[in-house]
Amino acid sequence: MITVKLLCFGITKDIIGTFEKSLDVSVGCSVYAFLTKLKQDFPELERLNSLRIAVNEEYVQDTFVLNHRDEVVLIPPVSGG
Amino acid sequence: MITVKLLCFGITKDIIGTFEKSLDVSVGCSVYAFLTKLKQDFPELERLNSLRIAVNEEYVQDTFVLNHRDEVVLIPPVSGG
Amino acid sequence: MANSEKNIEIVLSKQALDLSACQAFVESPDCGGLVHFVGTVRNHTKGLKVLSLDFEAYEPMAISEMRKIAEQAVEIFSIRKIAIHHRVGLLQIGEIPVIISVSSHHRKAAFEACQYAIDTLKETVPIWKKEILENGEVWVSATP
Amino acid sequence: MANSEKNIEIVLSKQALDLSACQAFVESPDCGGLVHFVGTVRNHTKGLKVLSLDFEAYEPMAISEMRKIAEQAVEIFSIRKIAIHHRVGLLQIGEIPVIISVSSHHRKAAFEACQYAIDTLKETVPIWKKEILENGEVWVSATP
Repeated sequence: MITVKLLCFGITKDIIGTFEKSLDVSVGCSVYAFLTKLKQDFPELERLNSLRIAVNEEYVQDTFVLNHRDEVVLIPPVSGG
Repeated sequence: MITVKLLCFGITKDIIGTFEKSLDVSVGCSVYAFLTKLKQDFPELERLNSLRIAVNEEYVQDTFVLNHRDEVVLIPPVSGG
Repeated sequence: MANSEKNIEIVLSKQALDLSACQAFVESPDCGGLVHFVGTVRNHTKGLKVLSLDFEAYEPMAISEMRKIAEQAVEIFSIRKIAIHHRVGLLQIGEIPVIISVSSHHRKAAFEACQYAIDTLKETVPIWKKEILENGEVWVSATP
Repeated sequence: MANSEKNIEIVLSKQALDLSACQAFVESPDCGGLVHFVGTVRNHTKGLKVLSLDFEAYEPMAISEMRKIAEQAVEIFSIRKIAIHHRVGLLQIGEIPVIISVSSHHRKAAFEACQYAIDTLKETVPIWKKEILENGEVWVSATP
């Protein structure tokens, strides 16, 4: 297992119930697999208009593979400006 | 004959040699006839990229007929902004 | 020289133009987007060094033509407010000859209206600028 | 939090944004046209009265995404300078969440680059706003 840091912004902080948490995931876990598991645990995430993932301050694709100590960030629909 | 007031802005003031002058023109004189005469007297006006006429603070067409005491303004290419 | 209505402000002035004043005029609690165009005096033209610019206006008609542009912009783009401020007299490099400010519910309309207004101003408003160069003076755009 | 290069200035700040500072950054003696987009907090949304807006950012990434937009705008539109300033924290009606300022040799490019920057910012920069309404709070655009 590896450990990643999950950060939750905007509405995802309300859904997950915390801003930051540490999560253990399998070695080789993709962003897709990570999100699938997270949506099982927090079905309200399915209601969002979109949900992107950033790892270490960059947007990543579903196929991106997580590494130990990655900072994984939930990006619900942005609304700056 | 009627009398009109001619105002010359921008480069036309340099060409005509004065900012304001009083001119006598025939009754029924069109802007076209007025300009034709003016260009005969001041051939340098032909060098301008454009020359529009305003009468009493409004652009007018060549067919516009001048009236006594009209304020006739030479509008060479504008360059505001 | 100033003239204002509820949603239009036209100024032709010998004094320095004020972006904050334009911002204050157009901002409105029911608008989300403001766009300003600010002209500045460039230090060169066609490879020649410009020292200063002298702006001359046929003042009453310049004001009425600026007002027409503002009214058309409100009509065409359904914007909320528009300010058009133009300077006359001698300006140094970096000084501001024109500010056009627009507020709108939708920002796209604000951008379009602001661009329409400056494009049209440069075609129809009777204002002329003379470039003061190192070796003489030139009325801009007057001759080929 | 500020970060600047020769032709790009990115600011994410808890303090009130300053249009004059943006104007001062982008103005340049070789440019004739400056365009500013200024966002303001609207007093209504979908028929509901808005009391205030709370802006939250994933700060390091918000800054890097704003910088990417600025770099792309310089690249695509060949503009001279661009400033992107965004506010975070609680804002009242009429306050300014964002200013984007662009200078360019040609004004058309300045308009296009400014519109590109605000359109893209609203799609990619990780900043979220919560509307504080009379009867509750809503994360904007989060859910249908």
